This record gives sequence, C-alpha cells and structure tokens, in this order.
Amino acid sequence: MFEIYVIASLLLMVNILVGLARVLKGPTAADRMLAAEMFATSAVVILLLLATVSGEESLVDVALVFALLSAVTVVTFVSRFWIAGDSGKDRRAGGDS
Amino acid sequence: MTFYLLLATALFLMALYGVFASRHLLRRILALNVMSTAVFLWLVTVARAAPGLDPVPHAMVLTGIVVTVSTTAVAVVLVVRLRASHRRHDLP
Amino acid sequence: MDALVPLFDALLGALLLWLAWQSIFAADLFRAVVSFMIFGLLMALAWVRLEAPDIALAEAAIGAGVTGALLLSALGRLPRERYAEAAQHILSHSYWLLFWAPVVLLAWFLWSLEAAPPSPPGLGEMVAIHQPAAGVDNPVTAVLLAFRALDTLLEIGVLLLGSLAIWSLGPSPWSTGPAMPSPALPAMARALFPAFVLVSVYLLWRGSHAPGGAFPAGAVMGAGGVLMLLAGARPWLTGGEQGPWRWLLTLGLGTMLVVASVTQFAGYVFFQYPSDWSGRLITLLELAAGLSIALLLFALYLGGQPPVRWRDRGWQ
Amino acid sequence: MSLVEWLGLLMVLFGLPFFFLGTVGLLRFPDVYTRLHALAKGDNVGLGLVCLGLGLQSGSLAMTLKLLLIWILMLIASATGVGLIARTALSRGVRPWGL
Amino acid sequence: MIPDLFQIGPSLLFVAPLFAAIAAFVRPRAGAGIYLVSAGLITVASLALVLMVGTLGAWRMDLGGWVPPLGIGWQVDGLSVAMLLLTALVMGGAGVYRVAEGDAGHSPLFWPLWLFLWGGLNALFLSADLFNLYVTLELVSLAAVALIAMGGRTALVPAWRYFIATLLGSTVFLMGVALLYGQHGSLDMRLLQGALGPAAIELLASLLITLGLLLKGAVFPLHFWLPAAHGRAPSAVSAALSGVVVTAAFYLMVRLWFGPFSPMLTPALALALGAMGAMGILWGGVMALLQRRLKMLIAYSTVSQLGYVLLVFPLVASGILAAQAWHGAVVLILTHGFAKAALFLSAGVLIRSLGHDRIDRLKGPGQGPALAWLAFALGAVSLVGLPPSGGFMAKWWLLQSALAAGAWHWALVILAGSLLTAVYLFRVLGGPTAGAMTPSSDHSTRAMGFTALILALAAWIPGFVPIPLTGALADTWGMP
Repeated sequence: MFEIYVIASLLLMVNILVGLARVLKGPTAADRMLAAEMFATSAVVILLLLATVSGEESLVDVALVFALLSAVTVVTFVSRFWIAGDSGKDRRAGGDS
Repeated sequence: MTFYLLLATALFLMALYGVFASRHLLRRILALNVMSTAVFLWLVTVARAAPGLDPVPHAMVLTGIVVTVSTTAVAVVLVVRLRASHRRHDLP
Repeated sequence: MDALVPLFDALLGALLLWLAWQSIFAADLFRAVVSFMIFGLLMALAWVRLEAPDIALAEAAIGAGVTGALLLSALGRLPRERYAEAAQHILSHSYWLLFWAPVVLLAWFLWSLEAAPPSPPGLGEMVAIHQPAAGVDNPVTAVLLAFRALDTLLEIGVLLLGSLAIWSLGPSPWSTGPAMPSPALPAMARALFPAFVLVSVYLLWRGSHAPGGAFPAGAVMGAGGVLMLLAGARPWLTGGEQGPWRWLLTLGLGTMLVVASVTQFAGYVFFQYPSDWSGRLITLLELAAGLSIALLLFALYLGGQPPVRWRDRGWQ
Repeated sequence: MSLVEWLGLLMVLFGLPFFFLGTVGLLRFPDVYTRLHALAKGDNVGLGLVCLGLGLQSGSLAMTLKLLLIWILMLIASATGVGLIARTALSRGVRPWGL
Repeated sequence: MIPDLFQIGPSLLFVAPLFAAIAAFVRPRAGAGIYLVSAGLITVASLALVLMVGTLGAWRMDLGGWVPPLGIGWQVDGLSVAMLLLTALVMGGAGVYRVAEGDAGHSPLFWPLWLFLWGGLNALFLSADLFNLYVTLELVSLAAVALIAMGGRTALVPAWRYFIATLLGSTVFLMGVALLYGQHGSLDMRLLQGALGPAAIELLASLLITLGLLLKGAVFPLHFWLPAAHGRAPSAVSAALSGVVVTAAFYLMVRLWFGPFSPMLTPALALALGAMGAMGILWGGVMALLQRRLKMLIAYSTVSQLGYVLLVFPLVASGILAAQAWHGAVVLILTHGFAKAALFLSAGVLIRSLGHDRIDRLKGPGQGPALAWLAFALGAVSLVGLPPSGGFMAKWWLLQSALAAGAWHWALVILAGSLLTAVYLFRVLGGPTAGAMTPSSDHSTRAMGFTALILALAAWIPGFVPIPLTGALADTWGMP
C-alpha cells in the first residue's frame, strides 16, 4: 500500500512540474497565483502521503500550517498587489501586471 | 546524500551569479535568499549524514532562517523607500 | 520502492533548480516572486526528505506567511513595468574577484568531492548524552534554548532590531485596509482567527517534545495578524509611546537577558540554568519568545512605524 | 488490511485524479474564471477525499481530526480566495471567455 | 556566594547594552540619559577587563556551563579586550558627541539602534564560536544599515549598497562555516585549531570565510560600498563605522589566520592578502587625494589605512620579527579607530558650524572652531604616523619587521602610504592654519569638539605608554 502512496506523491510532483507551464505563461498575474495555490494544495497532499508512509506525525503539522497560511498569500495578493479597480492593465488579458 | 550536497552547491553558485547579474533590487534580495537557503540545505544534509541525526545544524538553520527573515524584511522596505525617494529600483 | 525514492529526489532537485533560476532570472518580476514562493513550498518537501521536520515547519510558517506577504506588498508599491533585461551582465570593475573566486573554489571542490566524500562526525551523540540535563525531550529545543541559547537570544535580538530598523525608515508605506469591500473577507478572517490561535498554541505545546516550538508558533500567529489586518481589523499595535505593546515586543529578548544574567548572582555561570529549574525556565523562555516573535513578525510586515492612532475602520 | 483501511485507500485513489484534472484544466482552460473553477475542484473534492481516506487509515482520533481540520481550512481559504480573485479580475476588466 | 568577576565582567559587557537598548526603546524620551548611564558602565567594565587580562592573564568562559563543542565559548584575551576597549571608547565618545549635538531632528529610535550596535560588537569580540560570530555579524550589519540610513535621503543608496555587500559577505562566511562544521563537527575556534589541516575542503572553507570578511572589511577590490556609506552617514555613525565596525572584519581575519587557519597560511596566500592590502593603501590614498568633500576624504582614508593591517600576513609569514609585525597591526587597528573617529567627529563639528564640508572652501580665515581643528590635527598626525603618536608606533613596528626581513617592497608601500596620507590630510590642514581660528561659539559645539579631542588623544597613548598595552596583548591565544 505504501508503494502506491510513494508513486502517488511522485505523480503529484510531475503534476507540479507540468503545472509550472501556467506560471511561465501567465498571462495575468492571477493565473500565476492560481498555479501557486494549486501547488500548495499538492504539497499538502504530498506531505500527508509521506506522513502516512513514514509514520512521522509532525509532517501533518507542516501540512496543517500550509493549509492555514494559504489564505494569507491570496488575500495579500488581491489587497496589495493585484488591486481591484486598477483597470486597463488586463483589458486584453495579455498585459501582465 | 551527495545528491543534495551537489544541489546545494548548484543553488549557491546560481544565486551568487544572480546577485551580481540582476539589476532590479528586489531580484537581488531573492537571489540572496536562495543563496542562504543553499547554505541551509548544505547544513541539513550534513546533519542527515552524521551518525544519529545531528540536531545542532537543525538549530543553526532555524536561527539562520529567523535572521534571514529580518534582513530580508529590512532590505525589502529599503527598496520601497528607495523607489519612493529616488524613483529608481535598479542600481549598478 | 527503492528505485522510487531517488527518482523523487531527482524530480525535487530539478524543480528546485528550475524555480530558483526563475526567481532570479525570470523576465517578469511577479513571476520571479511567485517562483520564489513555490521554491519555498518545495523546500519544505526537501527538508522532510532530509528528516528535518522542524525546519520544514519553520520554512512553511515563514515562507507562506510573513515573507510572502511582504514580498507581494512591496511589489505592489513598485512600478509595474516589465523587466526584459533579466540577466544583464554588469560584472564590471571590481566585481570579478568576488564572483569568480567562489566559482573557481567550488568547482575545484566538486572535483575533489568524489575523491574524499565528507564524513561528518556530528554532535548527535553528545547532544543525546546531555539532553536530560537540559530538561527537555526535543533535542532541537535542547540545542536552541540550552546548549546554544546565546544564538537564540541574539536571533530574537536580530528580529527586534529588524523591526526597529524598519521603523526608523519611516511610516508604514502601504495602506492597511482591504482594497475592495467584500463581505467574504472579514467573514473568513473571523472564521480563521480561532484556528490561528489554536494552531500556534498547539505548536508551542508540541515544541517541548516534538518539532514545533516558539518560532513556528509565533510565525503562524504573526501571519494570522497580517490576515486580520488585511481583512480590515484595527490592529492593537500602534506607534505611540504609551501602552503595553513596546514591552511586549521586547518581552522575549528581555526575559532571555534576565534569565541569562540573574543566575550568576546565585553562583552559576552566565546562561546556566539551575538544574531543577531547567525545564520550567525553558518553557518560560519559549512562551515569552513566542509572544514576542508573533508581534515582531507582524511589525516587520507593517514595513514602517505604525500610526499613533489607527483609523477606525471596524469590520466592513 | 481491514475493510476500513481498504475503503480509505480507495478514497485516496479516487481523490488523486482530481489534482491531475485540475492541472489539465489550469493549462487548457481559456481564461482566469474557468481556471478558477478547475482549481477549486482539486482543492475541495480531491483534498477532501484524500484527507478522509487517510483519516480512515490512521486509526487515531486526534490524527483524523487534524486531517479534517486541514480540509476545512483549505475549503475556507479556497472558497474565499476564488471569490476574491474572480471579483478583482472582473473589476480590473479581465474579460471572460466568449463574451 | 560572591559572584565571580571573571564571569560578571564579560557578561556585563554583553547584557548592559542590550538591556539599555530595550529601555531606550520602551522609554524613548529618556534615551540619552539611559545611554549615558550604560555607556559609563560599559566603559568602566572594559577598562577593568583590560587590567584583569594584563595582570592575571587571559581566560575562557563556557556559556551555560556547556563545554564546546556542545556549547558556545567566549574568550577574554589580549586581542579581545583591546577591541572591547576600542569599542567602548569610540562608541562611548561618538555617543557623547551625539548627546551634545542635541535632540533636534533626531529619530527617537537612534539610541536603541546605537545600543544594539554596541551590544552586537561586544558579543562579536567576545565570541569564540563561528556560527555565533555569524549571528553577531548580522546584528552589527542590521544596526549599521539603519544608522547609515539616518543620514537622510542621500544616505539611502549608500545604505542599500552597504547592506547588499554585507549580506553577501555574511552568506559566503556562513557557507565556509557550514563546510567546516561538516568536516569537524565543531564550531569553536580553539577546538578547530588543532584539527584543521591543509585538506582541500578546509582550505576552501577558510577561503570562503576570508572572502566574506574581505567584503565586510572593504578590502581593495571589494571596497566599492564603503566611501559613500561612511561619507553620507551622520558623523557620529561614520565614526563608529570606520573606527570599529569595519575593523571587526580585520580583527576576525587576524584572529582566524593566526588561530585555527594557521596551518593553511602558505606564503603564496600571505602574499596575496598583503598585495590586496598594498593596493588598498595606494588606491585609497590616491582616491582620498581626489575628493572634494571632507567626509568622503576621511572615508577613502579608511580604505587606505586598513590596508596596512593586511601587510601583517606576509610579514609574519616571513618569520622575522613576527611578533613585532603582529603587534604593529593590532596597534594600528586601535590607533586608526581612535584617530578616524576623531577625524569624523571634528568634521561633523565643522559641518555644523560652517554648514558644509567642501575642502576647497575650508581654506581661508575664520574657519570654524579651534577645538575641532585641534582634534583634527592631532588625529591626522597619528594617522600619518609621525612620532611620537600611536600611529607612529604601529607603522614603525610594521616597518621594522619589513626591513629586518629584507622585504623592501613592503617597506616601500608602508612609506608611500604614509606620504600619501600626509599629503591628503595636510591639504585640508593647510588652510585654517594660515588664517585665524575662532574659539568655539556655543556650548554644544564645544562639547562636541571636546569629545573629538579626547578620541584624538587616545590615538596618541600607545606612542607614550606602549608597555602596558603590549603586555595585555601578549596574552593572546594564537599570537605568533
């Protein structure tokens, strides 16, 4: 059973690797941010799987911290960087901010 | 474990190059952060290879992370101030 | 399964290298910052692979919390032009020595690595022998707060000094309220805040016998403060001279200094804990340090001296 | 292995494809709004199934509660985050696909 | 039980500035008062430590009772207490100058930052643990960068350059420390002493550490950040930076290369370090000659004068009169610190009373307070190295060693550097001596000039009473 989990975490890593294409392409900042959020979730799952495989309970704590703090990044993103009403920048969804 | 030592060395060199080659100040801060992460990676790998998992490098890295956070914060704020007062964010 | 683990390592290493490259040389600055944040995320996995969950915890708490928020906020204050000349070569006059010397040295080192692989002696056994005398179950905590307590004292000093340095540069450069009135944001902050308190208390409690302790706990709490600030809560921390918060910011450093020096008058050496009290003193130091670290990280995020009186925005 | 553990393994295996589909959506969907949709599936359903499955296998109440907490936290974060990003994108004039 | 003075003394030097920093932060209005009380305490303790080492010999402390390699050790020997005394006098004097300057336009955060800088420096000079040294170096850099930035808008860019250079230096330093720890499982300098050999990794580690320190010490090809940072900072801060903060890097180089790294100090390496020093002496001197602002001139002079310290490596490696050369380098660090602080402080007084520091306009009659000019002249004479000043003793010892070893090129560099120093400093002094000097006008300018004068006089002490100083220095672990 544990082999399956190791394979699963390996596949999730490949998943992250593929998803990096969105970070590269954009086009808007939100697209890049979304990809990062996606990776955070994937990392949480990898941590949980590894915790089960290794029996190391503290990895679940690491996952817990990631889950708790993932909100902070998104909220900072929309309230400090990619601010509402800053229009015209993304009109054609091509201009990156 | 040699793999992680090589990874740390590669990251260190790449970041070192980045500190010199990049013009934007924020990018230099990122490069310095990658550089210290590479040093931490080296220390933790050494701890892993030692007999019975050496906790001293772990403590050193934890201290180092806190120090890096403070210096990064000061550097980031300095960049913002520089931009506000000099209208520039790149320096040779 | 034995073949899978090196594969995992290799994939992780390739991703880390690629992300580091992106965060230093990406043409678009926001892409660089996002890559750096993902780099931090995956570094946590590397720490786990190297059996250092305590560092993974600290990296997760700080990278996804205050550092990420600070970088994004600073980026919002910088002009949004594209940066095409990502890696301009400015290795002019005096830089060459500084750059090429380590490169040559490390290349030479890599070449000699195969000949003589490092065989770290480590201090693991010595820590294990002396750990009972320190009165804590977690070896990393024993090193941080007993054997190398001076480092930890100075580390908290560096945090305090960092906030002072930032404050001395001027008032907070970014507006504090939410950019867009949204009912969802305060609701989320209110829902999450108990979770922040719960998790940091839990981490502080875990620290005595397992990975955790003052720093991750403080970092989680500090990030919770940042979230509340962004959601429109009025912070308690102000720039005035009155009030208990200046004491609280210095509580960690002050407590460590007092504990370190007071025992000398009872015949102990500097920073020696009386053996019966060691465990309890370390718990006290963790509590004080955790509280200060949370406030100090929040202060670092503010990016400048907070106003003497916050505009009362309440819950929007 | 007991029946509960088999059930757990099955749930984990059902949860994982959501992540791969999420990535496919992230890469192939035409605009921010549709990509948000793809992302939310992975966060909510995929993580939920994995957490439940691992919780069933862990056999300890504390661990199961912690796993549930992780899922709930991620739910809250992703629900609000998706809303905020979509709202901001609209107000910044990012045009939805097909309009 | 009676507290042990050998324990209390060093720990007081560490604890007092940090406590005072906290107090000055919590009670900003009482900042100057808190500073004066703590400065007096620290200065007395530093003097006491010098006397104790001079009469009773050096000792070590194991913090928390944990013996290295497990714990962190402090060393209290001749070299450390000499640096602690330098710190106490320069930081103390420059702080009093700042008090005399008055509160107008000062940030209330100045005193906490200043005291943090002092505490960090004291911790640095006491520490015998390489990782602990890294943390103290970072503490010192952070405090220094914030203090430089207090020089106003024009100081922001120099502050940034300094910060990046010093952060890079720290990180490279830490990489070297990590390599050493991986090899030996120890961070204590004395434990590493016997263990290090000429193996490849150890040589690499020591070179990385040295590279980091060269960057922090602004040694010739890496000096790019120093002049602007020291020239733009407030004068009291410039005095502390040039007098103590930069020299901390040189202190560590001397400590490490004559301590744990000594098996790796090959003649070629010593020659390379000496050549960098010599280039710095000449380049810094020429650049100082070309400056148009007084504080920039003094800042370039730091690049030049500290180059002398690096000459100690080839001179000691030659093996003839090695102790002489070593003493010369350490006394040079001390006298340079005092003289340079005096120069910056008197330049500050001149800026305050004249409103500018343009060298060409300093010439002519009635140019500023006499006390400041006196301090400037006394400091300049010691910096040039004219007898019987302390600077003369330092350069004389270095010269003697060079001549005894037949190293004519080093002797030539020493003399040429002194000549350059004389030319650029007397270019400044040539003006006011021709005209009439006015007595100091107001009370605070007089007090400021007086602190500068005291520091200038401190630079002369080794010229008159070299014996006690060398007596204390002789008990330094690892001295050749």
